[in-house]
Amino acid sequence: MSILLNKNTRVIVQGITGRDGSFHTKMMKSYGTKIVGGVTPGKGNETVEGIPVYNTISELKKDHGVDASVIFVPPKFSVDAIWEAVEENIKLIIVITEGVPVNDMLKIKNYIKGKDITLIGPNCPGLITPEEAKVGIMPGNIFKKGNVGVISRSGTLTYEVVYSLTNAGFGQSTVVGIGGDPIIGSRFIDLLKLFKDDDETEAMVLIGEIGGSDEAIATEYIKKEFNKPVVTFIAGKTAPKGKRMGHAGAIVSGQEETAQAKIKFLKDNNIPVAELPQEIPDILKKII
Amino acid sequence: MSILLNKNTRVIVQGITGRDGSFHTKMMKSYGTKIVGGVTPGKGNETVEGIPVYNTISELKKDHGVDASVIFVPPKFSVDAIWEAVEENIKLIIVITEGVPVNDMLKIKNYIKGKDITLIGPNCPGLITPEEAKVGIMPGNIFKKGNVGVISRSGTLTYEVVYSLTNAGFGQSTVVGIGGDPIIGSRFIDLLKLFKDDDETEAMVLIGEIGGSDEAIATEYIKKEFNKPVVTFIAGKTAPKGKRMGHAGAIVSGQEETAQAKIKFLKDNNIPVAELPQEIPDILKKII
Amino acid sequence: MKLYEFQGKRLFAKYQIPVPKGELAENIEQALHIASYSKTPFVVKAQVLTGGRGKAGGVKLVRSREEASNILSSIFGMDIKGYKVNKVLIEEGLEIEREIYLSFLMNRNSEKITLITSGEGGMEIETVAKENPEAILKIDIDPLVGIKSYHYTNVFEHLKIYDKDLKNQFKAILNNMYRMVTELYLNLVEINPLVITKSNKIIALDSKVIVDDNGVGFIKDFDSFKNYDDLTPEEITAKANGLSFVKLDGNIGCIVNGAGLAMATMDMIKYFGGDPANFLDVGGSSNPEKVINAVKIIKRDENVKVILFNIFGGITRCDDIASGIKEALKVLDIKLPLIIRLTGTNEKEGVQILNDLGLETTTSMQDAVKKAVSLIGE
Amino acid sequence: MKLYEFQGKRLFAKYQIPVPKGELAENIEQALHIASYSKTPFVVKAQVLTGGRGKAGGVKLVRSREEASNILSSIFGMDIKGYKVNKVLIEEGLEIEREIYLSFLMNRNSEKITLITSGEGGMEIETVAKENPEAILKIDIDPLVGIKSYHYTNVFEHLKIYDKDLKNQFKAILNNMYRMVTELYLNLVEINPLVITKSNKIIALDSKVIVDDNGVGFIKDFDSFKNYDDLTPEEITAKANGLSFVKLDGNIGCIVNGAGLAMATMDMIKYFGGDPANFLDVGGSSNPEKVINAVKIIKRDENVKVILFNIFGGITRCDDIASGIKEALKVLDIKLPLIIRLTGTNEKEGVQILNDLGLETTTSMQDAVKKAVSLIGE
Repeated sequence: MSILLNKNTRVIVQGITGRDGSFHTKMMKSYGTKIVGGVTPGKGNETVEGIPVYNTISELKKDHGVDASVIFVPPKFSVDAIWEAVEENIKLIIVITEGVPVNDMLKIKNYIKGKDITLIGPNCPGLITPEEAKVGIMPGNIFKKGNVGVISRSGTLTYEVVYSLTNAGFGQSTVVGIGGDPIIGSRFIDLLKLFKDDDETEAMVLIGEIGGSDEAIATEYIKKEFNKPVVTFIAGKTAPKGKRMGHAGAIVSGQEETAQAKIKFLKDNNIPVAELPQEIPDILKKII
Repeated sequence: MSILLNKNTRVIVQGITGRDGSFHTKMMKSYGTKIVGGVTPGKGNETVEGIPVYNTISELKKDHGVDASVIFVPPKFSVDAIWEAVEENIKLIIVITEGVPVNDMLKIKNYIKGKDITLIGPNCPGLITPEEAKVGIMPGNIFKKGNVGVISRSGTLTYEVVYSLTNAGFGQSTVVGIGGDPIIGSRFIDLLKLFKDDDETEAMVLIGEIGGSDEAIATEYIKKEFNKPVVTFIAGKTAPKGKRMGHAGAIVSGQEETAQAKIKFLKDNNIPVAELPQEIPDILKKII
Repeated sequence: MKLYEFQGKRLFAKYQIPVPKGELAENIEQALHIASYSKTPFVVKAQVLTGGRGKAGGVKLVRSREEASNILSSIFGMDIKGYKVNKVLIEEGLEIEREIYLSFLMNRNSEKITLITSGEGGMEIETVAKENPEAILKIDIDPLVGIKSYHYTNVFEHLKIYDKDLKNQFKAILNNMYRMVTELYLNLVEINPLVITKSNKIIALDSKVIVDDNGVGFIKDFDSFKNYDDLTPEEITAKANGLSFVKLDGNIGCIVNGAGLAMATMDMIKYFGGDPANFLDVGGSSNPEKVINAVKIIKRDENVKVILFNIFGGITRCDDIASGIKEALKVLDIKLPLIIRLTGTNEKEGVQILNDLGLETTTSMQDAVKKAVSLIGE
Repeated sequence: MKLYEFQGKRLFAKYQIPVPKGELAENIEQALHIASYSKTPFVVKAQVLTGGRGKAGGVKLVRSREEASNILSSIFGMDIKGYKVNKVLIEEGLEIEREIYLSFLMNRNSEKITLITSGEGGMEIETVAKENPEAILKIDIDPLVGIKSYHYTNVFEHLKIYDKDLKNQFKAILNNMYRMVTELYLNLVEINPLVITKSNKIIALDSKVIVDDNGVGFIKDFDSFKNYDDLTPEEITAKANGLSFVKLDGNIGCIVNGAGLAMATMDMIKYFGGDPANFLDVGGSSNPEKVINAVKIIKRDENVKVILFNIFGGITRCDDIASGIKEALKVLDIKLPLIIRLTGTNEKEGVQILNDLGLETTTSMQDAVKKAVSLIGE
């Protein structure tokens, strides 16, 4: 099992002819991801890494079945790219692009509510089911197949944590970077619901940070309904209030959005919080 | 059982202070419908038939739980009234108003797709679960509790059919007038799905007419999944092409929208079609 | 509400959709005057609310001023499918490179706004759909999403439009047509043909615009456009009086409450061997005036030999209808036999009123219809 | 991007939201000139990108021309929470009947556009939320639905506004603010206070507008509005070079790839008893120029005693970072000790480059952080 992604998932790349799009197409393909096609308006009939390029998803779908799309389109065109994937009813959409206006994400997010579409990102590293497939920009070599699910608002911090996990012998079922923007397609809770039903996942790692209330919402959910051990880490204990820390969503706008408040709420609900990212495997060993 | 409506359903009336709204509030109340409140902006604190009036649903909800809303608001204000009910997350919304722009209905219809909201109408007589409750403008006295479900695109023609049913000893589980507009909240198929799961409903009567493809869609559904006997009637065999026959949606725009084509398609799929409305009970007797 | 070509084009101009230079003439003198200073060749187009005017000779190219008078006299007053020509549009001639079909439609089946386009412009879309369906591209647009760049891309690929300047012109037209549909409550906006001229301009050569009757009242743009030119005088009177009326060829006049029941009544007349003279829905109101107006309209039709009332009282009260009939008998000179079916709300009171006038009634729709048909047979 | 009050009000005027008559002065001479012809009483308002200027004395009523000079000199050059006043807005005085709070916010928790209003205008909304929460009305508006009449009705009932003329003015303001939020990619538009004058006019007395940084580039309106006045010079340099940088008070300079890892690095420094001097994310790119710029910015801070690199190579290649460090050592005069953690993509190549320069590296984040902290301790 795993969630959302495996080696049979048929993936397309929107923005495949761009610098990032073509580079990561190569990386994903060599990792084993089943990339069936790419989309760049006006570049239909070209190929990238041997993969056929189409002008629109609608054209592409005449030749290929599609399960997921990963979007590398620059900010200016990314909004239409997301809408295209949504309107073409692609069930899993991963938006790597940083710089999508919040306004547009708000519309898209409200539109897909209640629809059978999982949107990941924007401004995220993507997701990976180790030794099966990866969709996004994560460095494949640090991941290992196993039974720990990971959800993270960060990129490199995820790698740091996964690296520790792998070194400590904890492989991963699926690792999802949900992105650092204020409005994201899937929040912790949305993916926890999927991991809950995944037989392969025995424990969870959540990597949160300052800003927003997603960690608090997840805490409530874990307390009430999530029946697997969870370890968390919250970045930004030393972040000053009111300053954006890199990620558009990493900004403390109220007391409850600080790392301290989130950590307290987690601990009050008996969810362990690692002091350092590297402590996570140690805690896992104790609670599994 | 029955579908959607029973004597415990808490109903509100939007446009309760208008001529039609207040008259039918009286009629519904005396039939037994549990009307908990009404809404007319600017008339908060008034009462109609002893029922408290509020300026908005949001205010009303502070005092009452709400399961359904029936809308008698004139066309100019009806669109906002429907949106209000939708945004207040009322699970059953019945729009009696005739004259809602198609454009706005298209937006509303797309918005509620995938949401847990049933919209009936606009331009419809409402629905009734006989001897329990009625929401709309149907004359209560002709209905009788029983096991035949009725879905109809028409008003008085429904009364005609129900009258025959009742006289022939066929009571009704729930009768729904879905409205005569081109874009309606619930089509035949949507309600058939509910009647399918209703233990009290043993047979169905569908009253269709010229225009659109709802009867054809229902035919396909019945053939594949609906496991109870169905009798149909299609009005408009003598209607000329391209002319609107009263209802905005009763217009033949293509060969497949004629009564003849619909009747043929039904019969080809072994669904009986009554030649005259009054024949329906006779056919029911044979097939139940 | 259907708009005339020239009305549709005025809206196009307002929405920055290019149209040929042209002027409307509402009589032959005006037309001759416009012709006197128009650059030849120009085109004269009969303005009627029906299709097929080309085949009927309602669209003519005028190559020289000398021809103008003859051609104009032939078109003015022409009858096209029952519509008399009393307006013409005089437009500049264009050098056409390519013809395209383009429309946006409120689609009741998909419940979306559907963009339809085809490279086979100038032909009726139904004909293309039958003969060469793959020439047609249909795109369902969710009104919550709107028209987006990938819709454009799909259109350009389908029509094989690669020129950047053409693409930009086309994008603007798509975008503006979409705005028209949503802002003006249109059921349909169709340009057939949309032409690409030899000088690479995209121009709407024709217009077909149908406004949602429910939206007409909400839009100021239509105040000057309202017309009932596609209705018969009877239908106009009916509309003005809040009645739904459609004329048919038979001889049994029908007055019914409710559109579905009215259709069922017509169908039943036919079933029993008769011929309905009309569809008429008096609606849910109980205003006796409506009955009088309904009778008036039906009486105008000389074919009508009998008037059949089919009333199932619900909101409509039988006694109100009966009072209406009583009034009508007083006010109007009714020589035709009346067959009256009355049942439902206040049935007893209604029947009493009519019996007092010596009129018989029945509670059975079938009996009433049969009786009406049999009266004709006699 | 935060806008100044006067910029927000220019947008208000564009969106037909009434603002007081006023003029901007960018130096004291200009201000005195404007004061010389302005009708008294008028108001002088310091333009700074922070709240609390009222308490700090940055807003003053000028009752007579004679007072103007003194008041203006006191405000120009004033320091408000670290922001120097070099612009003032001079506005007509108004006779105020009532003050209201009104804002629209992109709400990341509800994922809607949230309208917030309160009858307690002029107070900070956070204060009202604490002290008198029932005075606040919050309405979540779905951007797919937009602002509707029932939203207005709820606002009017909450604020007890019953006068028809006031309602109409207020509706227009609500509608126009909502348009602003959606059309201009705003994260927040706040009017506090929105005043009702004694002559029954509704006027926006203040403005607070925050534009989505991701939307700024898409909107022409902001071309003249762009400012970095709320950033330190280091932050401006960082931004211009595609780096995310936030200055802190400590002495360990940090250069990290990735925002989450950068925060975790700061936190770990603190955990082991040290003090981070900054947040700095060099991003995912592998351009050596970025490393040079990062070092430059950190060097400016005289508190910094050691520079800690924490690089987890993914997209970022370790050898590119190493080359960047090599370049920086060449170009810049770096006397500070460098602690370098390198792991991930092209780790070996990166380590080789640095070892060749005589620099040590580690693959452990913890080791690197501990070492940096211990260096400070010495």
